[in-house]
Amino acid sequence: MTHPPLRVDARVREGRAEGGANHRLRLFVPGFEAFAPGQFAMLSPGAVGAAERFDPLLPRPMAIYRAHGADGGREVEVLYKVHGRGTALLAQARAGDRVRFVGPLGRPFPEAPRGALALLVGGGTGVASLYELAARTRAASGARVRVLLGARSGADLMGLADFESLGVEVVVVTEDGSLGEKGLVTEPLERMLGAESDAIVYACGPTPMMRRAAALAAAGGRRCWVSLENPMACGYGVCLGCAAPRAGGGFVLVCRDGPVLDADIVDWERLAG
Amino acid sequence: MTHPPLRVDARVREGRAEGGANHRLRLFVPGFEAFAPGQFAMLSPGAVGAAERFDPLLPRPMAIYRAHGADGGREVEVLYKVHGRGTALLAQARAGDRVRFVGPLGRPFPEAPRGALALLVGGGTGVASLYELAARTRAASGARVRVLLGARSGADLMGLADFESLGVEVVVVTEDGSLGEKGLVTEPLERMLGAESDAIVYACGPTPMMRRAAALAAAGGRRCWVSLENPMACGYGVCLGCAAPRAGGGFVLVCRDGPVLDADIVDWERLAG
Amino acid sequence: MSGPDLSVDLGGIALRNPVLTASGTFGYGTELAPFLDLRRLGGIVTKSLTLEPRSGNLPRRIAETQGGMLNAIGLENVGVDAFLREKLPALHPDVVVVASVFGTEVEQYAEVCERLSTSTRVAGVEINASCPHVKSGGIEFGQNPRLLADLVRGVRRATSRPLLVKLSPNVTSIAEMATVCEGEGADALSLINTLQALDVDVETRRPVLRNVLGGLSGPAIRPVALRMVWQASRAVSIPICGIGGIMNAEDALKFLICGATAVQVGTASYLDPTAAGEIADGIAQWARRRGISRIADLVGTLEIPG
Amino acid sequence: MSGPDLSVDLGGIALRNPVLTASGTFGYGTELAPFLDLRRLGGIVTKSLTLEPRSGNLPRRIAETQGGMLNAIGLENVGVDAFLREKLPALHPDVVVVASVFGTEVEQYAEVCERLSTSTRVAGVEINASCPHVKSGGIEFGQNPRLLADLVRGVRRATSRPLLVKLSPNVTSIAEMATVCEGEGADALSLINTLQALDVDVETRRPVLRNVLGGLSGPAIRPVALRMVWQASRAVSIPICGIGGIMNAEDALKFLICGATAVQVGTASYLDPTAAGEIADGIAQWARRRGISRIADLVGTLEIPG
Ligand SMILES: Cc1cc2nc3c(=O)[nH]c(=O)nc-3n(C[C@H](O)[C@H](O)[C@H](O)COP(=O)(O)OP(=O)(O)OC[C@H]3O[C@@H](n4cnc5c(N)ncnc54)[C@H](O)[C@@H]3O)c2cc1C
Ligand SMILES: Cc1cc2nc3c(=O)[nH]c(=O)nc-3n(C[C@H](O)[C@H](O)[C@H](O)COP(=O)(O)OP(=O)(O)OC[C@H]3O[C@@H](n4cnc5c(N)ncnc54)[C@H](O)[C@@H]3O)c2cc1C
Ligand SMILES: Cc1cc2nc3c(=O)[nH]c(=O)nc-3n(C[C@H](O)[C@H](O)[C@H](O)COP(=O)(O)O)c2cc1C
Ligand SMILES: Cc1cc2nc3c(=O)[nH]c(=O)nc-3n(C[C@H](O)[C@H](O)[C@H](O)COP(=O)(O)O)c2cc1C
Ligand code: FES
Ligand code: FES
Repeated sequence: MTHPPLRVDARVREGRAEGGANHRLRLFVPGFEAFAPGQFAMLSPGAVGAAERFDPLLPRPMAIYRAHGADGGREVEVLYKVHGRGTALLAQARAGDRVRFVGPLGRPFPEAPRGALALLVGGGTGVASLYELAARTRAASGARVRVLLGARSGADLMGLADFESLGVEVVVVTEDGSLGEKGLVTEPLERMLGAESDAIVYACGPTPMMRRAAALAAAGGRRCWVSLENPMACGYGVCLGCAAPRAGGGFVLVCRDGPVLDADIVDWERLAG
Repeated sequence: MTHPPLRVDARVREGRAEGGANHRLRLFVPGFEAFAPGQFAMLSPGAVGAAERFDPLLPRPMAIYRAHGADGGREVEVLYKVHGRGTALLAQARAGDRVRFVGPLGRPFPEAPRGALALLVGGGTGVASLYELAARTRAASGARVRVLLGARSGADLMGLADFESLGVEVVVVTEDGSLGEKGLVTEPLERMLGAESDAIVYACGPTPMMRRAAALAAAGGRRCWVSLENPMACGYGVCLGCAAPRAGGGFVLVCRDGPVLDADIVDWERLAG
Repeated sequence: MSGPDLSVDLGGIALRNPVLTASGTFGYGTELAPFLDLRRLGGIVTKSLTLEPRSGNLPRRIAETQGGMLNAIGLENVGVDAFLREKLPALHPDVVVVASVFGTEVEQYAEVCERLSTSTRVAGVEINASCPHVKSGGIEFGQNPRLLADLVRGVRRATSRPLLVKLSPNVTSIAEMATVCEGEGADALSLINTLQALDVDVETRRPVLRNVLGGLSGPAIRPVALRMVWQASRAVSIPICGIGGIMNAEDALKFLICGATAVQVGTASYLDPTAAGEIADGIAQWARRRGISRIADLVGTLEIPG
Repeated sequence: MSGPDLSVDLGGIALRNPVLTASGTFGYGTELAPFLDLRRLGGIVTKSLTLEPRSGNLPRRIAETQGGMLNAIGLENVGVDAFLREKLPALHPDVVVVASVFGTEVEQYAEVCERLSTSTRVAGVEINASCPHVKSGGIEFGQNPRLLADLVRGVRRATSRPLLVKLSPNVTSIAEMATVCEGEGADALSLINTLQALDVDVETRRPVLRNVLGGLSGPAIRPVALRMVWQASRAVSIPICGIGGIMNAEDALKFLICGATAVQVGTASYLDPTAAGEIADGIAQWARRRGISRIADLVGTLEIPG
């Protein structure tokens, strides 16, 4: 189920640094009703203020992390990493600032089939796309969920406490071994796919991680959904900037046909990154 | 006496709205020592932050209103009006923000001769250039000072309380009569020039006001200094953008030869505005 | 009290207001349905259409620059037939649709124009002249007066619909190109398309865009676009549609003052899907405030100080 | 530990690092004394000099745009003689000085070059080709290959100093113009000058600049400048000095990667009088971090994906 997108000026409730490059933004989004796990919004850092500001020019795509009830709208949370100029400027947002919000956008993660084990594999900023999926799968009757979170180091990991408070099983993997298992998040994934015959994979993170998750799932004959993070200008299907190569030729639009895509339809060889 | 200019990242201590379009900015400027009345600084709103920001691109010239002692630098105050994009963005500055500061720049107001009556005539944003001159002339032995402040309405008037607290005579004139005398600030100037034989005029404000002040002074054979507010890109003499037509042909650079100029060397006919 | 008259005539296309959307920045219009009633606009210009569907360039296709963006989409589009069959019927009949046309040879352009002319829903065609002419080894039709003349002549024969030619800004003299188009029977000119540009990733030492070169759009190019519109408007007497970095009503009004009869909003729609509608409304408000009863009276009123 | 070798040879001018300042944005160098030790720079390029002093255009001469600025200074300068007499001696002997030259006829350019060549302090001359050729009714020397060839030929005869030609970006093919200059004996090329542009005040319906047209500079034009430097560097084998919107070391490195041997910093000095020095230092730091021992090895290393 998807929800019609809004274009609205959201108000910053709080911007908070959470260690490493991680930041959390809480926005009040007037008129916002609901979203489905995996959907995203386009946020314009700095566009809206006493004077319009065009640096940075383009809005930034960000997963909707979660939303809380509120009157006449909802409070929307976004978890992000400071990466380049846009996110660095977003990190300067303070309570009371306004941020243009266009969303929810894109196709969400499909629900896990009854009885299946949902393996949610997140790396880097991709972790933010999985929280709501974990929460809803946990709440759904009959589904089982396990979350695999990867990062370079423990300090880089996003949102761990939130996932843990859901009461789902969380496996943490860091490249430097500073938290949880040492290695790549796809290593426990490989073990679990070997052990669990009724698993379904949901992956979001760096392209090499998703490529590997897709290959492991395909090798084991398991379904795999990935959520791609491509550069976007519009987020709603008109610029054709977010194209990802489709298996068999041509392209899909990540913002319109995704961001969640069946891993089988992605041409992993031609996908950059 | 002028002081060598600094180029330094200043820290915002406070940004405050003061009614109408008026704002006050208090900056801590490391290494700042002293300035002379009429000197200005180039302020880059938003250039300095977690990420460099180029909107607005150019710095804005602002008179140094006054400076207070502090360790390893001084606290510099600027009084300004929100006019276009740059000042609107400056008005968003909050405590802790950094603003690039290049100054003090330009030639200051010459001191009033002993025994003379200094008539300080300010209109609009020009008022900000006169505060320090009023303060120092008041403090100097043997000089007399009277301040004439003009604005559209009482709410538009800048810094009135500061001038009054100096203990100098302040004459307020508003176009709508909402505060002080109704009319133009050059009307009391005309009366005073008629009454006082040993007057010297210092004027800063809209071009028509300065043009009129210069004409009145010239007609009465009084010396008149004006401080021009021309668009500037650099503030230190390299872009040649701030040129003002010189009487007899050619141009002066407002940032280098001014902003304070002998009214007689300005070609008031060719001066725009 | 009736509002100001915003209607303009763009080379035979009657527009209820002077604000269109620019080709390639508004899809086929249908994508905007959740955000904007397209009847608030003067009209829309479609993504450039080719004879056959095209799948476009490998990513990365877009990048941000200061005050602008680069794109090298590679003219991905559904093709003229699918457009006529699937996209056009989905639009409300009151929406004025201008079809943008693209090809690598004159014959392709002409054929697409012919097919478009079979539909009464197509109010006009806009020829995208910023396309490499295959036989000339990459030079754009719009960069060479002779190629441009051939192109306009060819499409003029193929359609009696209002014919707009969209000019490339990557030329020494926009006035010369404008004059060529007028001479060959164009009904109006659209300008400007994107400025050819390049950005580089210092870490990888590669171009940011996979296609190496891309087109620069957005507010960064607006002063160049205004200059070209002004120069072109003094060289020809056919109407001009001004394009380039229009972000708000004030920007649009600048183009009208410089001689544009209408404008197209491009990159701004990415930042805000309602931008074109807001700009149309903003023009109406401005005209009302100023007591301007006909917006067409504003066109070309730039006052040059003596 | 010795730092990276930043020295480059710009058409016979030995520079200690690849960062110069751009003509018209740094005065005659002396104005910078309170802020910057000019010996931190590769060199400086002076405001363009004419035979006789010029007083320039009526204000308003500058305006801000998004990501850029417009100027129409009108080439105000002290004239070549006053420059040699008063400005040049005031600079520290270790500062490399390139003199920019401007005229409305070839003979004027040649005469200014001759006078400059009398001073050993002038390391090279840079011909500003973005000047209207009076006899051709306003077209710039740099916009017409024949006029440009005449100009370069004329000044080449007048001086044996390293000769840089600064190209106008307002052309269809920068590669063609670059080739012309190389053919006539230029030692290096500087590009780009400003893009011709216009901005309008909607309230007064007048151009913002008194001169109507102005030149656009600043970060807005950087992607266009990078494109032109890359295209020119593939067309000629003489070195190129890259100019346009360079605000920091990363921007400068992009130009080197695209084929520029050195760069000039323009508008950035207005925002920050120390900008060019910071950029030179930033390049050194970057090279050190990357283990690059000779910055000249970076020039033209743009990798084009297959
Ligand atoms: C559907 C979707 C959901 C996302 N959700 C999140 C999230 O929840 N948290 C989070 O931290 N990040 C998320 N991202 C990635 C995020 O959009 C980028 O990190 C961000 O745009 C980088 O912007 P910047 O200005 O910091 O980087 P810059 O490199 O300065 O950006 C320059 C341009 O490149 C684009 N860009 C650069 N990197 C990326 C990238 N990885 N993905 C997309 N565009 C990029 C920017 O949008 C911008 O247009 C998501 C991306 C997509 C497509
Ligand atoms: C020496 C000097 C001292 C000044 N002191 C003060 C002061 O103490 N308080 C104050 O409120 N104002 C002062 N001004 C005027 C102030 O610089 C302008 O109001 C301000 O630059 C307007 O910027 P903006 O972005 O709001 O306007 P915009 O119109 O958006 O600015 C666009 C461009 O025009 C320039 N510009 C526009 N109007 C002016 C103007 N009147 N003067 C100079 N440049 C202008 C801007 O600097 C900018 O480059 C001073 C100007 C000068 C030259
Ligand atoms: C992503 C993108 C795709 C574009 N595609 C086309 C196109 O298919 N045909 C065309 O004529 N112009 C195309 N353009 C150019 C725009 O129509 C417009 O001329 C240009 O972007 C300048 O306007 P702007 O600054 O308002 O965006 C495209 C521009 C962008 C940014
Ligand atoms: C105010 C101003 C004055 C300029 N004057 C000259 C000049 O006299 N001669 C010249 O060759 N270029 C002149 N230029 C162009 C610059 O040297 C440079 O080519 C251009 O500004 C692009 O670089 P930038 O974006 O770094 O500023 C001037 C530029 C500006 C902004
Ligand atoms: S982001 Fe514009 S089409 Fe997908
Ligand atoms: S502001 Fe640049 S010379 Fe005066």
